[in-house]
Amino acid sequence: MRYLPLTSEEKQEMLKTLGIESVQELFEDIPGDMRLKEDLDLPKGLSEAELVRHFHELAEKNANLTSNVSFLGAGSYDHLIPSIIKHIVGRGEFLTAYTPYQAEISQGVLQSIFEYQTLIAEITGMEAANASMYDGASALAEACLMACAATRREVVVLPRNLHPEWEQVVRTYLENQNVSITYLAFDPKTGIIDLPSLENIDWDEVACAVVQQPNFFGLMENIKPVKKLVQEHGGLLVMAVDPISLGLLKSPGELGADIVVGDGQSLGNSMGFGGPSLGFFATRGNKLIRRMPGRVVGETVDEDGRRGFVLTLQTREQHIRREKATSNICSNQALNATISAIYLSVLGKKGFSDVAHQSLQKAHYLKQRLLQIPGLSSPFSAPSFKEFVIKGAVNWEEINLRLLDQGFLGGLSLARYGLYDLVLFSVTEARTKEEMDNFVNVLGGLVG
Amino acid sequence: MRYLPLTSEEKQEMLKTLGIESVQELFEDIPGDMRLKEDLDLPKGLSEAELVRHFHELAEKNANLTSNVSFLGAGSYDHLIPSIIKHIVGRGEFLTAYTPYQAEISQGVLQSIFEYQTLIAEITGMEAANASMYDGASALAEACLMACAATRREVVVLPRNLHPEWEQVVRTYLENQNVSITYLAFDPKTGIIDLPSLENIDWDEVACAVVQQPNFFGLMENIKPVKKLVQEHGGLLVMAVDPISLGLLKSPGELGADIVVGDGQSLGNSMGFGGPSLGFFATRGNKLIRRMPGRVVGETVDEDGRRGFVLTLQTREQHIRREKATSNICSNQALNATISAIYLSVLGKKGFSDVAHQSLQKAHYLKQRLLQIPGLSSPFSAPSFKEFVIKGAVNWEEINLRLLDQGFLGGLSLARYGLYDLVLFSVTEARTKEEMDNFVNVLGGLVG
Amino acid sequence: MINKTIPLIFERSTPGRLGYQLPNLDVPEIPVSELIPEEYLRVEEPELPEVSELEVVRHYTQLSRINYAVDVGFYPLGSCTMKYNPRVHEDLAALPGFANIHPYQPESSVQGALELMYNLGKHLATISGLEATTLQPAAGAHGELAGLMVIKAYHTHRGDGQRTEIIIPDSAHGTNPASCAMVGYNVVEVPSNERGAVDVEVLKGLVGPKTAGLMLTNPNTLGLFDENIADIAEIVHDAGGLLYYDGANANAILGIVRPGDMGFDVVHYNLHKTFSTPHGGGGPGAGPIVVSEELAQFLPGPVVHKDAGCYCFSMPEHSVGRICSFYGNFLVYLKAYAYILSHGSDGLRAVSETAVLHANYMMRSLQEYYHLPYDRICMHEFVLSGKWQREYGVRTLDIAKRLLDYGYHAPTVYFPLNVEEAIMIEPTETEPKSTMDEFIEVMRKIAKEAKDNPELLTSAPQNTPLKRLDEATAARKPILRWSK
Amino acid sequence: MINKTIPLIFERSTPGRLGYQLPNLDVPEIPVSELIPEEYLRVEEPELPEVSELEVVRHYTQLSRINYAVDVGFYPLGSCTMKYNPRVHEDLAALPGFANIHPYQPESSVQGALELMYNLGKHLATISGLEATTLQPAAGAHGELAGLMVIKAYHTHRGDGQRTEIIIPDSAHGTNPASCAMVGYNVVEVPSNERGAVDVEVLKGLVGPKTAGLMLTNPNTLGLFDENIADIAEIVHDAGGLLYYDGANANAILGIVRPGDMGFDVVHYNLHKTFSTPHGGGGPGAGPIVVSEELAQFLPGPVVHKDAGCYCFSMPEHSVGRICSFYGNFLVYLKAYAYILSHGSDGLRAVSETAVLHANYMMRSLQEYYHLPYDRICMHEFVLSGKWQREYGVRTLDIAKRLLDYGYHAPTVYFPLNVEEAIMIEPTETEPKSTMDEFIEVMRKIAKEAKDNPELLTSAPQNTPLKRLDEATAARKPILRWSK
Ligand SMILES: Cc1ncc(COP(=O)(O)O)c(C=O)c1O
Ligand SMILES: Cc1ncc(COP(=O)(O)O)c(C=O)c1O
Repeated sequence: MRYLPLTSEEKQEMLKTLGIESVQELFEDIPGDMRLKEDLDLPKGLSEAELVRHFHELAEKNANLTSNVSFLGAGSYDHLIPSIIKHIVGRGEFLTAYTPYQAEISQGVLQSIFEYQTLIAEITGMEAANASMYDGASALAEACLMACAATRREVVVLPRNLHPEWEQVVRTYLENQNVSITYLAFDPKTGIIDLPSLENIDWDEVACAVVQQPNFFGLMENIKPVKKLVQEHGGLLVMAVDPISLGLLKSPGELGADIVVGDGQSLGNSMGFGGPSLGFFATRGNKLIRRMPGRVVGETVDEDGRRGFVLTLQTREQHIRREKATSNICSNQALNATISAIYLSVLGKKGFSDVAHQSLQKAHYLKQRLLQIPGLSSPFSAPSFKEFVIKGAVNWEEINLRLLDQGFLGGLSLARYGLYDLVLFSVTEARTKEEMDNFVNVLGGLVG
Repeated sequence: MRYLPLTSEEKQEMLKTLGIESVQELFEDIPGDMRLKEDLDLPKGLSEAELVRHFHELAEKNANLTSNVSFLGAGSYDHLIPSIIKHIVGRGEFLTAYTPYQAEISQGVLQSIFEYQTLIAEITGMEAANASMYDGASALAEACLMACAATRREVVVLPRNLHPEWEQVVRTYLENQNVSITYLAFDPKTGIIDLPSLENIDWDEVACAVVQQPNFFGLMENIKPVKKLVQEHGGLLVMAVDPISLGLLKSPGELGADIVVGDGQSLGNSMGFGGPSLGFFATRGNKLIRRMPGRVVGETVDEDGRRGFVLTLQTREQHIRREKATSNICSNQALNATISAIYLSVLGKKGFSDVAHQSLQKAHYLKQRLLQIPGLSSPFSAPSFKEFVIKGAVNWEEINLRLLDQGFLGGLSLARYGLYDLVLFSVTEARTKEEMDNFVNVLGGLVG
Repeated sequence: MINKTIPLIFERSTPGRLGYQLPNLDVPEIPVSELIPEEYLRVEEPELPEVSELEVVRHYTQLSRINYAVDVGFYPLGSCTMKYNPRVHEDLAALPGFANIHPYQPESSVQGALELMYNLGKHLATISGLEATTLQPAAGAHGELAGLMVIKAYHTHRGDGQRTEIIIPDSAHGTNPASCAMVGYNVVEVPSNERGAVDVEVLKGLVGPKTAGLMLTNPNTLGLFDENIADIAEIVHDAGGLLYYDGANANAILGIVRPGDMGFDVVHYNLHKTFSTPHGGGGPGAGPIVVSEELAQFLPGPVVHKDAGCYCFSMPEHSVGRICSFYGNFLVYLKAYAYILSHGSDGLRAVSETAVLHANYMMRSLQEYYHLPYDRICMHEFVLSGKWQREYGVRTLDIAKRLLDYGYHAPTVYFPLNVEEAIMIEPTETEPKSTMDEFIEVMRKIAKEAKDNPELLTSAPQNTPLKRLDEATAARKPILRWSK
Repeated sequence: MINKTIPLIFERSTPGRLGYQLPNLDVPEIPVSELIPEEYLRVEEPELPEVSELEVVRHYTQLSRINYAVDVGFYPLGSCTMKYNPRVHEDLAALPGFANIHPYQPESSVQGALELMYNLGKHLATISGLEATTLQPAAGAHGELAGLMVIKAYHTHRGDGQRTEIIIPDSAHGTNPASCAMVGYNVVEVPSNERGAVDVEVLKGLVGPKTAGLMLTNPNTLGLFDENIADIAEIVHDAGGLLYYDGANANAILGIVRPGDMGFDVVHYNLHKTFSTPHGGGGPGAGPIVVSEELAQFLPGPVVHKDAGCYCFSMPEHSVGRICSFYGNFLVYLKAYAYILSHGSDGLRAVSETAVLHANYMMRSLQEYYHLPYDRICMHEFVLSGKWQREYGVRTLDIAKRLLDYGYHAPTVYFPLNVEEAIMIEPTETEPKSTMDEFIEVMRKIAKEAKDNPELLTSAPQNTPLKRLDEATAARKPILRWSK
């Protein structure tokens, strides 16, 4: 086996050192009747060439976004990814390193993560960010739990126009800790949070209110009223944001959020059928910072006074605090965080704002073009960013299958969430006018 | 421009330092009437995304060997390439290093090349190898020139069953130095060098005789008679070999060759439409070694007595010797040499011999199967290795176009060399029985 | 180099410098203010660095060159299974058919991905001796969370609502109790006996109507196989609890014994340990869980099933819900699938046999030099104690730091908590004997240095990019970001 | 790390260890002796290392970490144009449609590759102001060889067989005379005048009926533009000779002046310099040549032409022949094509303008510290002399080695030959000003060190993986390979 270096001579030598005859003797602690009598029922081992062939066959059964033009979004986006990223994170020193517990030989990873934390803090306008969470949805769940712990309250307010799957994740986490959820309706005309519904809530019990910006429908929420109510009553404002939108939109920091989370996939990570991505998590104020879940890197000096970085505030973590830790998270998504750090660095101020700007422009171009197709309309009136919902009385799932035959991945049918006539389109800077024009033509033919 | 970091402020600062107003002043030495008055007639610069798209479009106009099953060889082979190779040589330290003139900070490249030289010496059975040449054909040309210089003679003997393009390259090089070429016929029955034709040569004038092993037709030459004649008369035996065959066949060293060259593409380099590959070059004896063209790495020690490596024997080279250098070669194919070193290292003794063995077995399997197709026959009787010639009175170029429609790249039609009914097939360990069986079926249908 | 400190990327910034270029906008541009009301727009620009592509490449290349990794050297980090990460897996994960597919494509357009998930789930079930897999969890701790939720849902579903306790050995990894807290369970600690295993007698006294389950690694964090596992399982099951297997140590038992056969009901695997997906400097990992037939209905979803030759997603009937968006770390567990296929059943068994042989070889080669608290056969790892060295004023941390000077990563130290000055070593099966022998020699040398020249250890490391870092100040006055 | 020497891969070998595995043979196996007579078969097994995949990866990773490169730091290596190598080019070259195509496929099945070659040839012709390109040459020296063959063929074709001399300035790169020798030409050296340019008066006396041509770089190897180029061209042409342009220094003139307009008949470009294909530790490069319409018929081939919308290969009518197998370094010049497309005409001009600005800025910033033999505007590079430092017992080599201590690659030294203690610096356009400023500061510091503490230089480098290496012994008693 190419990954097992042990030769039979070496094996004999080791057995001799141990004074035993066979490796089986090393397993004597395992009760004999438990031990497997026969081989595991698995396929025979493959050579590298056979393995590659098998994976090629599987990969070819998937319609990919290199060959197809996609308008899918809803949490996973095909923004352009600068080529250098994979070359850098493909270096063995990033790819095959462990968590940087031995700081003296792990400055590469530590500094990258410190830079990542700074970048996230900058784009969100917050004071500090952690070293990453699993994904945006679980980061949001952890934010809610943190808000409960910080406020010693047990009610979380979620809007109905939060990404349905994020809502489900939050629910799973909260239910298990007996935190209850109060829902905010959205206004069916505007698509954003229904302001009157804010009145029905007993804010004194609320640990936090969550707002997604832009919301699941791609629409811009009006943050102020929620912020005011929740914070006035001692609760926290948690914002879940599309990081790309922060190249254009007011930062959560400017808006007064207490905790900001989001999914970092669009910051240079490939879609990869949904993972791995990363959740980012930022907050402010010493009190909240010390309650943050997850790993954090801090700056310090070595014995010679040279700047260096270490994992810090570890007393929040499970290694030391065990069941009293702020979270159970241990391995996070460090390599994806590194990817996002590289992404933000290479894009820089201008690139970051360009991506937001072009996504906005192109999304609006497509929206206008689609609305010219008879039978299609815009159900929501609030301003949108790079995603938008279209209404049309057709079976969008069927339409999508027919689009696929022509090399298009259409928008996400919201039928799966009970919103039958609606479809959610996403447009990034990666789409060209030509692709959109062709798409409109083809879709027009199918819908008409 | 993303590759040009200069900002306009910095430009101004620099201009100020120089005491000039505009960059144009720096070009005043160039006569004004020569200077371009308008922009070069080139397309507008592309962003990374546009560039990638353009290249994808071009790439898709090529039928590649990932999607098609190929039986082409004749100097470029699709042997399996272990995945690790590209990951290693993709590291910036190998990819973006210059020639290792500053040895103290270039030990990585120097040691890799030293190992490469050793590996080539080992497989060829020679004493020393250089750090690589452009390709096998030019290495052979240089070997002939070196033989002329070493023997002070001006006749080179080439066999007619040498790869026709290698023969052309050698001819180009030799003609320019007024070295004359004498050709050895091959026996039309066996396909190998015609022994009686050896008698017609005035060996006392011959600087070297070249033998390709296996020859262009994939056949095993009988080296002894040539070796005896050329060396007895003070000439040198030059062998051009397929390195993969050396996992099975007697090494040129064992056979008594003076200089060995070959193309190293099959040692882990992708085909890449023919390049870059590398030429390897090995020889023996102090006298010949000091006449070798090209760079060489040697072992030495540093001031603390630690082992290290340096470019050595540089007095042979053009930096120092200028027109008296053994060759004009300067940049070589260092990264390809590194690739080949990794290939030979990871394959090791067993892998190297397995590749040769499986190629042999599979080639003979296909040959037997093809010979069962009515109308096809074997024109040559000498034993073959991984390539073989088939005879069949059809238009092989047309057949190949039809094979391509079914996903096959058929053998090389030798019509281009005036051998009309012949086609040269190559089979490596990468081919599967299933692929070959399918190919035989399809070809049988086309030929029948 | 004379100056080894690498500036922060922000410190390399120059106003106006560009690192990336978008294509020109090819649609008619509309003034932003017509699309988005002014009050929504950002005023304060974020302080992103302005650097050229070269500067970015060089920055990260330089950073990487002061970082250790498996590709650089030996990593005897107990509990972490830092084995070789086959490079070909990176190629496979980068195929557009995997890397560039969207989670919401029509199922018919991602049958290859679903087939892979289905097969991997089956293989993990085979390896664990259990029934049903979910690939959702993103890491081991996430798997624990998922598994404990499943256990909770099981009890709740049976109307057995008063079970609020999970029993955990004192040697357990910190994530075990932390995960319990995350699902609202109370932790009851069971001590280890003199053989380093669960004290069965004490356990008997701890179980009862409040027992929701027991979490165990076996081999445990001492690298020892708990021989009483059958009794333990019986005790817990008889009390109405379930058994959770923390698979972080599964590298010892592949193809040798299955958690299901030991009596476990739920298992998580750390694919980034046992199944060799690279650690990436701290993640991403993947921590799928496999459960018994009875528990399958509670799994977090979606999971993949096969239906008339087609693969499709579904939510288990009484699923605890989603625990992350989409389908977990697909491009990570894809590599574990490749790993399983490359090895096959023979290969996986050889992995564990070799890992265990290596660990015992190393343990025996070191036990004269370092205190061995549990002198018995170990599994894939073993725990030494630095307590002999303490008499020279040397702590385990110093031994660890001295190893850095010799070009090795340090072992896991001060874990498990029930061994003083713990040094936990896991050689893994992918290290050649020569590397292990060199490491053994250095460890012996360090033991001698501790005696003869303890300064060498207490002042270590000296040959690393930086010397010992001041962690106390970092935590007291946290600087968690660069500021202009 | 305490021990920095990395063993040879052979020294890591253990009998029986495997690093790669083929699929099992799936055809019926025939005894080898039935296929190949015994006497052809190898007896002595080559001493290939027997190592695992991990050992190979770690070996080369470790080696790479003791190697300098553009990705690691600044490379002010005059004449070598060590600019940034865009990483995306590696992706493009790795596309199966390029990396995995066979040179003998039917032309109809490689139209994309041929189109690329055709376009690149056209673009290079545009840039050079000449007519026809061949992409065959594998490097600059190979281009010289090809170009000189073309010149020779031209004269021969005209029946002008007595032209046996090529005139070359004393400042020329060593490959120029060496290439002349390779095509049987005699070299006649023309000296440089006090401005570092060709001494026109001397040249007039050198040309004659034996003159086949003149080889020149312009800007020359001193980084100076030869203002008399029009006169030079006229003199050579009038004498019946042709002008060869060594394009190694073309980074100064892209989009500013074209060799064809200067009067050159043949040009080679070092794509691995000017057009940014990576150097790979010494190659592969690519050295295409471009020639005037009249010379096109003599080009080495095959070349690509376009015929009714299709691209196909052909041999120029009176081609000198092939100079390498297949079509040259396809995957290398492909990157140059990408480079040209990324930059466009504006971008290329900006490349040269910036390169020249950078060089002048650096030259002026250093001229008070190091002797500047030719005090005039330079182009993309400039040559200093270490002669001021000699009075402190310091040689240029010591300055170079001291730079290594500071984490920089050294400039080109002792070239060109007509400047004593030459230090040739080329900053390139891709370096940020901050890097140049840091380098300038270090160069100044070293000048001071040379005076105050020459030992620091003569004993340098001290902070590199190895100290100065004994080159003399290496050459006297060459050890060119490991032996068992
Ligand atoms: C025994 C044990 N359990 C659980 C974990 C947690 O796994 P993860 O870091 O993947 O969340 C670890 C990781 O170190 C471990 O060693
Ligand atoms: C001026 C000059 N001419 C020619 C060459 C030779 O080019 P190559 O190394 O590509 O053969 C060089 C390379 O250093 C050079 O600087």
